[in-house]
Amino acid sequence: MCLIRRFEEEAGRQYQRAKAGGFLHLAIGEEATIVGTTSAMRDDDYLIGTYRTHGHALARGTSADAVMAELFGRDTGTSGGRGGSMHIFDAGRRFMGGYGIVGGNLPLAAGLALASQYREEDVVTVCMFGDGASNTGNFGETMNLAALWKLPVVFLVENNQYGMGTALERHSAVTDLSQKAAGFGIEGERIDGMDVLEVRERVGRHIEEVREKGRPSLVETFTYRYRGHSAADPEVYRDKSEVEEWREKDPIESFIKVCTDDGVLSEEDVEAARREADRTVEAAVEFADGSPEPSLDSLYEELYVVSETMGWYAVDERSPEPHRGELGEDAPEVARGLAESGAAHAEGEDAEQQSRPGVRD
Amino acid sequence: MCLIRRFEEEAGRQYQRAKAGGFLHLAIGEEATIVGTTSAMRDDDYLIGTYRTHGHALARGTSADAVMAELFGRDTGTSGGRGGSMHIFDAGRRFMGGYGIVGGNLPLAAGLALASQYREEDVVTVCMFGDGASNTGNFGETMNLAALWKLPVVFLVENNQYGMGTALERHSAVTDLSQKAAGFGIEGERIDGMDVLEVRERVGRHIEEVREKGRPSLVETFTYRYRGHSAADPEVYRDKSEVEEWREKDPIESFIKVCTDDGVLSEEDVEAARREADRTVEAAVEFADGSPEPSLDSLYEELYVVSETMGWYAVDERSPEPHRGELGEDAPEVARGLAESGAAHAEGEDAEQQSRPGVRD
Amino acid sequence: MSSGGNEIRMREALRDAMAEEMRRDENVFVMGEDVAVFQGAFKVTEGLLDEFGEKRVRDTPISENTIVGVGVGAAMAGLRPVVELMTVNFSLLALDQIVNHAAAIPYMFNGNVRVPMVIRMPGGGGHQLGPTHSHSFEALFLQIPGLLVACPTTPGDAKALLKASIRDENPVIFIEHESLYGIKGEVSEDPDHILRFGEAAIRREGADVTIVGILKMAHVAERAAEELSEKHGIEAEVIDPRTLRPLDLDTILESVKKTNRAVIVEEGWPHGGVGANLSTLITEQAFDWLDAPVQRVTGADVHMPYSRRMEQAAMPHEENVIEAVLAATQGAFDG
Amino acid sequence: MSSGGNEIRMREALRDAMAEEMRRDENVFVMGEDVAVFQGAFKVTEGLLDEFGEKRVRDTPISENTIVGVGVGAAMAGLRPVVELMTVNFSLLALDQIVNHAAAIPYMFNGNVRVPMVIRMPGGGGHQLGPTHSHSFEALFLQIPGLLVACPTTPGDAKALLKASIRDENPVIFIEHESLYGIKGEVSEDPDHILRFGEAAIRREGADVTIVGILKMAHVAERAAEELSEKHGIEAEVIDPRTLRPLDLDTILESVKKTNRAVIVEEGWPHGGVGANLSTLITEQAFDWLDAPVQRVTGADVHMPYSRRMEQAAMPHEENVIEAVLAATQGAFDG
Ligand SMILES: Cc1ncc(C[n+]2csc(CCOP(=O)(O)OP(=O)(O)O)c2C)c(N)n1
Ligand SMILES: Cc1ncc(C[n+]2csc(CCOP(=O)(O)OP(=O)(O)O)c2C)c(N)n1
Ligand SMILES: [Mg+2]
Ligand SMILES: [Mg+2]
Repeated sequence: MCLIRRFEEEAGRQYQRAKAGGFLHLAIGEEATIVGTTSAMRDDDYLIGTYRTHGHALARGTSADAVMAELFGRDTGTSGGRGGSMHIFDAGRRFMGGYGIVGGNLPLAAGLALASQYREEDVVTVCMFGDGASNTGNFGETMNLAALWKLPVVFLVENNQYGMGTALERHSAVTDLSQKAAGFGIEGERIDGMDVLEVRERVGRHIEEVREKGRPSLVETFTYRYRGHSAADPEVYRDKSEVEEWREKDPIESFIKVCTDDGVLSEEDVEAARREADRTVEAAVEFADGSPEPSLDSLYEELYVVSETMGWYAVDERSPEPHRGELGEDAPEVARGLAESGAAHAEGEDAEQQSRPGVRD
Repeated sequence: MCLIRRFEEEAGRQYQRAKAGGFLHLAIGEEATIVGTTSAMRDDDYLIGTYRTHGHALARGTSADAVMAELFGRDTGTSGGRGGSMHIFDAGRRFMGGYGIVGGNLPLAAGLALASQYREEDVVTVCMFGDGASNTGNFGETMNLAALWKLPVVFLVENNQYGMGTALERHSAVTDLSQKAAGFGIEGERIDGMDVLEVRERVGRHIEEVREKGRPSLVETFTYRYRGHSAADPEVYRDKSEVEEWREKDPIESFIKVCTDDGVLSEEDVEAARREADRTVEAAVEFADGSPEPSLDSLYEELYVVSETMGWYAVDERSPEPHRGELGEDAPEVARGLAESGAAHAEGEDAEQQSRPGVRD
Repeated sequence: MSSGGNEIRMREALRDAMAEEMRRDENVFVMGEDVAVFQGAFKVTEGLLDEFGEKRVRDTPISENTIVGVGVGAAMAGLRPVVELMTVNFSLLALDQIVNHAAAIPYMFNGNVRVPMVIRMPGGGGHQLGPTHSHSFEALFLQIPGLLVACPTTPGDAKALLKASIRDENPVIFIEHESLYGIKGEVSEDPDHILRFGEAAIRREGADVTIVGILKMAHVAERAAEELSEKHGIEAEVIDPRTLRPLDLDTILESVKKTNRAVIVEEGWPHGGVGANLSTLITEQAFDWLDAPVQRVTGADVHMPYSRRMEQAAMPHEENVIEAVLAATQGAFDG
Repeated sequence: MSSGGNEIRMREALRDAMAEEMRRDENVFVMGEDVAVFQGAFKVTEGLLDEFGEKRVRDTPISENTIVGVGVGAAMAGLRPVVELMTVNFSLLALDQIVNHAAAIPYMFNGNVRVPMVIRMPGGGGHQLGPTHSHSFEALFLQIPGLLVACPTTPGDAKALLKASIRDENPVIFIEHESLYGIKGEVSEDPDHILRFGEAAIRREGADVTIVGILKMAHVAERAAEELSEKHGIEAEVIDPRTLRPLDLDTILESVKKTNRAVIVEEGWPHGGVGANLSTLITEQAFDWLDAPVQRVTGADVHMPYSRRMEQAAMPHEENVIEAVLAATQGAFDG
């Protein structure tokens, strides 16, 4: 949790310094939900999330270096600098990705779970999504299909009480989201998302039940995000005092308190952990900053797999010889040409920079 | 109900005789749900349905002539022969249409209800859809939005226990569909869809409650379709005996029995009603058969409204002078040319005729 | 169509392709609305449930976006789903999963995961199914990077191309035409016979004009070519691209450089259609060879009317192709 | 952009258009995700909630298909909804309601009901939003009969065109560009000043080549034209179509018949794009006037990469336009 918090704070700073671009969605305040959950998962369980998943990847064991490098858009990032903050990915850790389309990850989770069921593996998929996502068409469709097919998924709503600037009671007809399980004949439970031990225990119980009984369940963790929806959110939709109130329940501070009160951890242990987190994050920034940009040749790489069944693909080039339908093997050259001319614009202060503050965050 | 039954039986025959084309979805067996509901509605309430709505239109008062003419693809049809069986429409009777996309009518219903709420009219919208439709993304999205905004809609699931060839328990995680209301904090009720009086009374109660309290409700009528999903369904997915069992509960025969037992109707009254229905349907066939085909000039008509804000639109013509971008006013001539060449194919026995039996019904 | 020995119908060819690949690779499975018990809305999956059981032949609820997404997720985990959307008309409901997930994921995650899945769907007009049920969306799918797009026109190609699609590592949009399910043709018995993506077929040779037709319009083009030969002495070369992404432009260009004239025939809407794309590509790359602008024959720019007569009016026919060819050849040949 | 007196930003112009029409007609209302309390993801609806209240400025759940469908239903009942989809990227989720409902209904019910609604949505790349958030879908929407498609590029046009869209009886897809919200320009104060659909603007006159650019690319085209004039002595005529459906082809053709050369610039994908459509239309109707094939400049055929450098590599720039013009004019002018 310390690491995630420090990582995200630093990511926010790097965003201000324009080292990271695009949208940056921080989960600061929601760490207990993340870590409580992942600590209850097996290594071979699948996790899949949204566009707010730096912490999820870290908690699964993805290196801070690779996540930070992704934010910096570097070749060494989890997605080679192609996905950015919203699209972190680490198949090796069975972190099956962050996704920019709200609700888009739900069917994917059901698909991952179907694969486990199909192969008769006792793997559970944990699918995390927001309160706002529970209103999407995908939610109803996927819950029904998963319940009908008895797929081993824990659907976990990270209810931070806002979908962007729209408060829970302004976007969902029921505000106790665990009640949404009823229409699918499955179990639903709301739990305190600020208490990492509680999350670990209760979500863990769901995971094991799902593993045994082979049918999905719905868990709602009641939590809060301290920062804006993304880095540029002026937060007109909520009172400062509300944020302050929730800050009192800080998941990290309260966990530390429990641990030190119980004598499980000493003040020194805590300090050491914090320092360790600092060092890791510092190193990650250094790593990211020192990492190469994606190769100028790579624009068309990985778009397709070329094989026996599909031997080539057309690469569309700009004028002066537009759309020659180059074969895949010529792609790097084409890409380099484009990239070189585009690179100038990447450095330049052009129109999009101006409009950045107004852009949705 | 007699009229609807007779109408649909005749429509089936006309389909066999290739007077009606495309898909023909009959609601035979489901008449009590239809008539019970419409008889509890006010004239200014909105009704909106699916691709199985001959009966719904008739029950709202649309003439059998216009519905039959639509099936015949004639200019005098409710939709000028453009919509066919799946797309009946009669704004004058506030029958706001049949729709070919499963679940597609749900958001429209919420929109109609929003208009009533917006204008502070105490009009209720009744939205009918199938059990299969309750699994679509639109269902969850629309239920939530309607509940959240307190829209005056009665969502009425015509649960005939099959979505095409897929049985209820094979497509929905809960089979008591009224339970699907729970996730939206609204009321849900299952009622006997074969008993017209029960439907009239219970649905009527929902309509009036929705009218008063201004919030949606979900009603499930448990019913059965005696015919195949559409005219060409071999019905491999259910036993004949199941159909026979449900035929015992025929909504029309049982209603007649109640009425004659109670002495409300005499045998003669019933016979008169049947004859009246026969006559109406016969006349409708005659009317449809005698009605003109859509004008050959009309292909591009009603695609757009031309006005101060949009003065013309391009009409794309086939070769030899392709895509001239004709202005709207030239459309009839272009259309006639196309229509004349197409007309030959309309009569001819071409490839699509061959494949008709295999086509989904 | 050929009239050789082992003739089967298009729907059987497709079914056989799935069955053979399912026997070959146990990761292959089929899912979609009414594909199992009902045996497929167009009976393309007939018999599969019996042979492979409920695990591998799966009826789904009516949830297009989720059906596709479940396929994507399963493919990411190593299975090879063959998803049937009952018709192309309903694919609009699944377009987010198709574009932002199936097509985007391999590239967006830098090749760290693949989405080897097939999305089959029949489309097209001609059966009086009216405005919501008669779409041709080829032009929409060919726009999307990351997808392969197949549109076979004969049983033999359909089988070979579907087998290739199932074995391929990329997400494939496999478009069938409702009017072609009943046609017969020869198919290969070789279980490893496949048709690679990006290989057009020359259906008829000719030196006077190149006609490119897709799906049902490939057949219309062939028939028009026969008539052009008989009645107008014009010998048309007829090309069936068979896949639209990748597109075998070379074969088309070679033909156009010989004939100096081209006509594209499709059933879809004219604006931004397959024809517009192809006309542009041909013009860009063979401008100096063209004796006349490329002609397009398309469906009318309306939502398909139900009335049989108006529907036929809205669809392209042999006459339209012939007219277009005559316009493109304008007096260059005896008529 | 002009530097006249009453200059406001694009986002304000759009807001003013909505506010004025809401004052004029109480049936007009605005709905969408975060349009009310949050004041719009791009602050386009800023202040509307304060002035018009919750009834007419409505935050919705994240339910794209239903949001559009509710608009369609309300429009059928006589209201005039202005629906905001937060970005064009999410419109794929609403495409069924857009195509099979909003666009189809008036025609399919034979004009017995109308769907007077506007669907506003911003799109485009350039802000490092990555693969799922950088789409340009103009080419997709222009295919659909029954829709009007607007793509304004200046505050003045945006205001006048949005007002026309709100008053129009047809369903309108109104595409904005995220990079243009901050640009300033003059707007009319006349509350009844509107811009009709189907009227292109000539942004710059020139006799040597015609450049057509849409949305942000209209501006890129203008800048490229200035450089072409300064450095190459080539005078380009720059045309901004402003609406893609209907499309003012006449103005474009007139220009091409003068310049004999054309270049189309768009941000979207190359296959089946706006440029392919336009290139075909121009070639079909001005074949004999063309001295060279129409050139296209498009975005790269990939899902937009996040890395700033790769994103810029994937997007079209002035240099690409200039190169294309030079290729189209090939030595015809001194360079
Ligand atoms: C389908 C879709 N619609 C809209 C958006 C824009 N958007 C991004 S995040 C967000 C709010 C989501 O809220 P929630 O699900 O509660 O997740 P949280 O951001 O609170 O973690 C919205 C509307 C999107 N990305 N995808
Ligand atoms: C979105 C969509 N998917 C699939 C179909 C094909 N289809 C037509 S009717 C139907 C079954 C619908 O079942 P249900 O909602 O129970 O209605 P019923 O036919 O029983 O009245 C299906 C799958 C469709 N029309 N629309
Ligand atoms: Mg939230
Ligand atoms: Mg049903």
